[in-house]
Amino acid sequence: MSELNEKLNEKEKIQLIFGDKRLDGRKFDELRNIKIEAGILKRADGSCYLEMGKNIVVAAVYGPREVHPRHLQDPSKAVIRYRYNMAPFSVEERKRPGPDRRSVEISKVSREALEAVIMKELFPRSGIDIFVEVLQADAGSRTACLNAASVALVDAGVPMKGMITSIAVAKADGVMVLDPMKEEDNYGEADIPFAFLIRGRKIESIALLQMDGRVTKDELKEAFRLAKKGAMEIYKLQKEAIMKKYVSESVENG
Amino acid sequence: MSELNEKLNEKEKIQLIFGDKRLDGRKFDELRNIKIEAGILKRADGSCYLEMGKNIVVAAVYGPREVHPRHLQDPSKAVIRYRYNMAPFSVEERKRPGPDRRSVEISKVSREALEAVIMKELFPRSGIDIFVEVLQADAGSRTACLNAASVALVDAGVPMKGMITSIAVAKADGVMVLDPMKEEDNYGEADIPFAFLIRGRKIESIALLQMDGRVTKDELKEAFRLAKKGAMEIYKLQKEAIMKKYVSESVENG
Amino acid sequence: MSELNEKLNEKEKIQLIFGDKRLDGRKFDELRNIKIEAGILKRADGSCYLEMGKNIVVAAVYGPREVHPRHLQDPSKAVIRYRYNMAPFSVEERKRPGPDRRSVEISKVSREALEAVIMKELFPRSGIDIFVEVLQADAGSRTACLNAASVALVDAGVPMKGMITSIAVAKADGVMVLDPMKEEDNYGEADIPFAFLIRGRKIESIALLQMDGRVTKDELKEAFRLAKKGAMEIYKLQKEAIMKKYVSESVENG
Amino acid sequence: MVEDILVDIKKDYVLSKLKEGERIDGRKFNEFRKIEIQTNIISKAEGSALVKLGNTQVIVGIKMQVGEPFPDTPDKGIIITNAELVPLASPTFEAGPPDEFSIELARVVDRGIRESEAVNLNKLCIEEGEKVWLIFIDIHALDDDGNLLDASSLAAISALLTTTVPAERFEVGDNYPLPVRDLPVSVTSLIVDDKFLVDPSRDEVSVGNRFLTITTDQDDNVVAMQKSGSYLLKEDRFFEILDVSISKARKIRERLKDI
Amino acid sequence: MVEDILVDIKKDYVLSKLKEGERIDGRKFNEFRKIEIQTNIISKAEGSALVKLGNTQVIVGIKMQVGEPFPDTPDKGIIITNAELVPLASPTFEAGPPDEFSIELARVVDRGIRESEAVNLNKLCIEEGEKVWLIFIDIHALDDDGNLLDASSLAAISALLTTTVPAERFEVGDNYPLPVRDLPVSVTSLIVDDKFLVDPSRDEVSVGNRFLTITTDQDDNVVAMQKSGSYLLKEDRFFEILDVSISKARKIRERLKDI
Amino acid sequence: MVEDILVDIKKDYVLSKLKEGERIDGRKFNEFRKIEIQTNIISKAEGSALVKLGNTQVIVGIKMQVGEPFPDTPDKGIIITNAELVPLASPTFEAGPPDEFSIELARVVDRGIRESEAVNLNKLCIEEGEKVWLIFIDIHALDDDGNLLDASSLAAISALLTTTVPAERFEVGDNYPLPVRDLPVSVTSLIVDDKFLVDPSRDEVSVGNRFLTITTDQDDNVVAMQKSGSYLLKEDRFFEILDVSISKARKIRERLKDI
Repeated sequence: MSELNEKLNEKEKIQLIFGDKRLDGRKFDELRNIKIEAGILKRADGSCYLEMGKNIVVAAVYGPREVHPRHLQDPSKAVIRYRYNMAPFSVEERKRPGPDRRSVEISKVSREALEAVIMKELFPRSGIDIFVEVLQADAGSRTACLNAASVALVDAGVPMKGMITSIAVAKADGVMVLDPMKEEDNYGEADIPFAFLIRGRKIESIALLQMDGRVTKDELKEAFRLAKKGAMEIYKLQKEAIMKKYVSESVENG
Repeated sequence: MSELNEKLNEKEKIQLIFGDKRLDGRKFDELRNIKIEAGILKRADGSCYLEMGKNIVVAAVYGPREVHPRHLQDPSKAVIRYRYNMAPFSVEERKRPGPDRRSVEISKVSREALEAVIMKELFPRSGIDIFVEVLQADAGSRTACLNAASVALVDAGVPMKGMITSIAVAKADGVMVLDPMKEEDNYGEADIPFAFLIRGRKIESIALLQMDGRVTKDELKEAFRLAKKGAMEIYKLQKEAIMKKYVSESVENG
Repeated sequence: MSELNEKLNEKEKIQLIFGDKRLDGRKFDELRNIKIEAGILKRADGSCYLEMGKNIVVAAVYGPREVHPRHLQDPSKAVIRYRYNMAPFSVEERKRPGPDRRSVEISKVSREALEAVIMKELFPRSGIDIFVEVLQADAGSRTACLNAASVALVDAGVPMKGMITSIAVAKADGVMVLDPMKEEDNYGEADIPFAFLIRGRKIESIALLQMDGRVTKDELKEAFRLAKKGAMEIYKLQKEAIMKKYVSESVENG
Repeated sequence: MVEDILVDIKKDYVLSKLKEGERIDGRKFNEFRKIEIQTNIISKAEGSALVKLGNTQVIVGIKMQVGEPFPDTPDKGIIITNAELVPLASPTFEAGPPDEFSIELARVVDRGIRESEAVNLNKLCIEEGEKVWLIFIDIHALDDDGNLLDASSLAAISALLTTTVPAERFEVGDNYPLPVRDLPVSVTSLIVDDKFLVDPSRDEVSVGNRFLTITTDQDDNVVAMQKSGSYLLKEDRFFEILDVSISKARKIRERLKDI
Repeated sequence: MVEDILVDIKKDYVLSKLKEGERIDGRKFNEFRKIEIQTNIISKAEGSALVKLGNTQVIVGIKMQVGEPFPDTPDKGIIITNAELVPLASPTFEAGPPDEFSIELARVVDRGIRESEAVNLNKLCIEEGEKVWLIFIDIHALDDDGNLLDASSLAAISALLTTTVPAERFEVGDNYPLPVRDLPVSVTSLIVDDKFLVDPSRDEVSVGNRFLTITTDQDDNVVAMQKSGSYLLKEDRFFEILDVSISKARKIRERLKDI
Repeated sequence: MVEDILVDIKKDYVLSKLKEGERIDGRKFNEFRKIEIQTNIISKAEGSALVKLGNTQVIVGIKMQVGEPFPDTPDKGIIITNAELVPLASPTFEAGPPDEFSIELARVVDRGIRESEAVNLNKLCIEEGEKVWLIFIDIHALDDDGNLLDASSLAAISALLTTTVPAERFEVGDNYPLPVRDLPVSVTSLIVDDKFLVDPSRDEVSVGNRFLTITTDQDDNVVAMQKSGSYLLKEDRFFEILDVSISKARKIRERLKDI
């Protein structure tokens, strides 16, 4: 049932764009409000709380740690796990607990994005587990989760090639818009989630890319432009959150 | 569905107490008929058949025996398992086979009660498995099962600190009554299952205690008084059943 | 639901026998059209495509190969697995993916039939896996699968005591008929699937035998007569398919 | 390891006795263990029976519900048979969803009852196309000392014989006895080399799982058969077993007539 | 291995402090950690609360749906309580279907709310026998630093207190506040030898799982109890814990009145 | 172990050939293996197709049922896509519930069909708000020699093209051909260092799972994309792949027009 619901194609029209503004007053290239806090959980080795618009997510990182059972270990590198999980109360209609097909796919592509940047060869036979709970979802929860996971990884001290920053672009009433909220996701013509590897303040490459909807090549170019702009802004906030945690710890310890 | 059904709060009123008698004619501190027979199964190392009112249960003990897979072994003591299972035909509405949430909880607290008295340190790396099948249920099946399990453990020769004897007390029409049957359980105001460790004909301590309903502290005191009285009576029947099995075996072998 | 459906006893009458002919024009002892092709899959060690009437099945054999996890290995012989699986689109009403009770039972008796003839002592600690997919089912799919599996085993070079050849006999309008199609299976009075070990062009013994319906001893004798006749015809086709594969390979390699 | 050795010793013992033409417990090759049948054990069930075959014990409970008929049999009741081989009954059984053994057991028992048309399903229609009776036959193993299958078949038909249709509880008329019109009886043989033994005990089965079950109705028709276990069976052996199964079933059926 | 040693060291430390009459974090035996309650965190839920007990964090969200009543309570709403001990909250939790710990947790929380009749289920009937409100209480653990149970109970009742019945979304009238008429509070104690400590932290629990939870309503009635863990409890100890539980619950209940 | 070594040898061979600008089977970098499409294989299905990409074989069967629409699209049919990677098709597949690979496969195929609006769901309403057609697209892998995804996409749209709506069987009017109005085609590339190869064979994939799938419709719009595998992709590489994917899809689409 939830599987069926998820496949629902809500293409009934509502107006999404008004002049150069969007339904919620944002400009086409404007992000929703973002709030990031690192190190909010005691048990986890690293953690992060993140709000992006109405999305509320919490990420935790455990590891590098031992992997059980042993036959799951990899003698040449750490095994990365990523679990995207929605709380039953995170969406309008209560969601049954446990993974559905959508969350299995999101967990897979998110894990792959992080696997590409975690220096996993440094931790043979170990496991690095990344758990992200979606407490409230409102379009873009997979990107919010990746951003939180990335901060939690840094908080846990896991060495990475750079920061993973994720953001989606949608096509709404024929216009490409940054960081779509629920209405733009439901009634828009396309949704394109991105994640980038950012290193030395520069977007270096694409770590995650999916798309569904209908766009032209030129629209894809515009999507890349918007996504990269948004990613750089988020990247700054991610760094600030880490810095803030670091400073407060230094003060405490100092 | 069964989960939902089980949560049902059947609080419609029916009269439970008539003067100093109960719906089935019992006095407040009177047990239902109890019948106990030890050693009724061939394959199990110890076993017990027990009727308590309309409850019919069969307990079997296997062990101490090897534990598979190995990683479940405990190098310092035996691992105790307890499985409370209801036959599909044991209740009015056919129950789907397999554990539901209620039976998982009952299995947990029952196992914990027995773990506290089995001398499990004598059997490192081993397992002691206690399986109890409820063939007919009529309020108090968890207590009937524990009483049967306790006899089956003795029958299997598993060393224990003493005997576990279990009995419930209910509040019905404002009165505390011993060993409630179905109507008192459904329409009463509280249900309090107890299990005691009895050693040297003395109740020594509490091995299981749960409660739901609404009672005052004084009512709890009365509940303890009734429960201990009832437990001593059941204890005698448990001992008799074991003795009878032992005598009949001696005769057979002698 | 599928479980319930499967149990359905469609005994409403339709006429199945017209003089000495059957609903589809066949004689009582006549097989449906059979087409067999060996070696049709690249990945599998042995494979077979088989049509029998409207049944379409594909069999694959993997092994002898390593068995994981290790504790499933048998130090004295190969472990045989057999999986009979119906594609969701193989029947009138879409079948939910995954095993139901019927396919578990068919897998068991089919595996046992092959276990009795595979020389499994030659491959200690190994596994031989036989997977059969029913792409279209129309009565007799278990026999079609066994015939295909048998060819796939030869194609994989697995040593056997002989060939397994399988065929069913039904009772329809009081007459015993060979290789029943769907109508005879649904509306007939009995269904008797057989599998034989054939060695040196001779039927040597029974490897699979099941039956449901209602037959007399004399009818069973007639069923054996028909089944053996049918089996010998199928056996020839199985051999031809293997020969054809062998010849075409020799030509390719030669 | 110890267990493996024990099994080997038992096996050798069984085989050496068989060579002398004897079974380890002194029974004849075509002799069942002592059969005990107790009915109406479970008052909350619509019907129930506990069957003992020697030390093997099985209880069957029948529960009935009102449900929808199948589209193509709108005027017939529905039988659903289920077996639980709970770990209480044997150290080799494990908790969890039914495995291939319990599924096969339930299905073979089911076939005997279904194909003999033991229950008159036509009399279990409440409202054509809308409401019929569902009959749940739940097989619950208690002690597996061999041949659970015949014990289960016997317990199932015994329980059905004592079943009352709970029409009053479901407010669809007066209670009435379940209409049972045939008495299918299964006979399971263990095949050992050129011999076969009916009603094998667990110790006898140590020689290997090589079973043939033949279920017959009260007119000696065969209504269900199942060869179970990886072995090869000769045709003439089959017909010998068939004859014995029919005659044993007749005797056991007498016991059912007393219920 | 390293972890086992750490647990042993912690255990020794906890016990040695207890001998001196002290808890490792300086609390009194009957003292809770700092309690923080934030409500209305999740705007998409009908009600929600995040509770912190020291470092332990639990969030509870309430979702409501229209559904069918139980046949024997045709005019009452239905509560369904569920707990997810997600692996984010502790290195010892694993993804997958609820295990015995999360089931016990959910059921004990549920009992407190149900038996105190905190929610007036009579006011949650939409159409007798046809439509009533289903209340899903979903407990989501975030950080397990000990005593998830009391944190969950507190978050559940806090979330219920802020819940709005979403009648408009389901087109069955105007929204209204969920009718809550009692404030059940659970108090969990850890039993250590002849002492007991309320609201045990995770480090304290290293001495062993020996819990007693007592839930009381606003009239000091006991509405739920659960002894959890394999240990033996003396009767007089029980009554000491009962007294402390009642008085602690009274204090905590004050906090709920501010919501 | 032996397998690991084999994979390494293959990998080295593939890489050394690529350095010389060649693929191991002699194909050009933008060349598909031989494509064979057979339709109407399964007469019991509403539509079906077997697609071979070289040695890779996938069969797709379409089944339809009458069901309820989603509340917010009361006048539209519903597509449900499911993939079974049965162990017959590869030694690396295991029996059991769908894993992340089969889920991803089914979802990416589904997206191409859904987002191109290939099936006119508006024409699959039987009774608004009550009854619509459910279309089950079941992907059944037979032989995995690499690039199951493109084979599955192709088999899915081919099967849809030959599907007849079974209105007569469900007694809701006359049968009619499923209204298909677009031909989405997916093109999967394997990324190797600074190169990429379309339609990778299994031996080629030994260099690592680094895929990009781009699905386009008949107007060259992109309707679905999936980067799959843990690797980093450069933006300019992406646009190169996009151009190749569009032009390859156009060619493959010609094949579909013959069905």
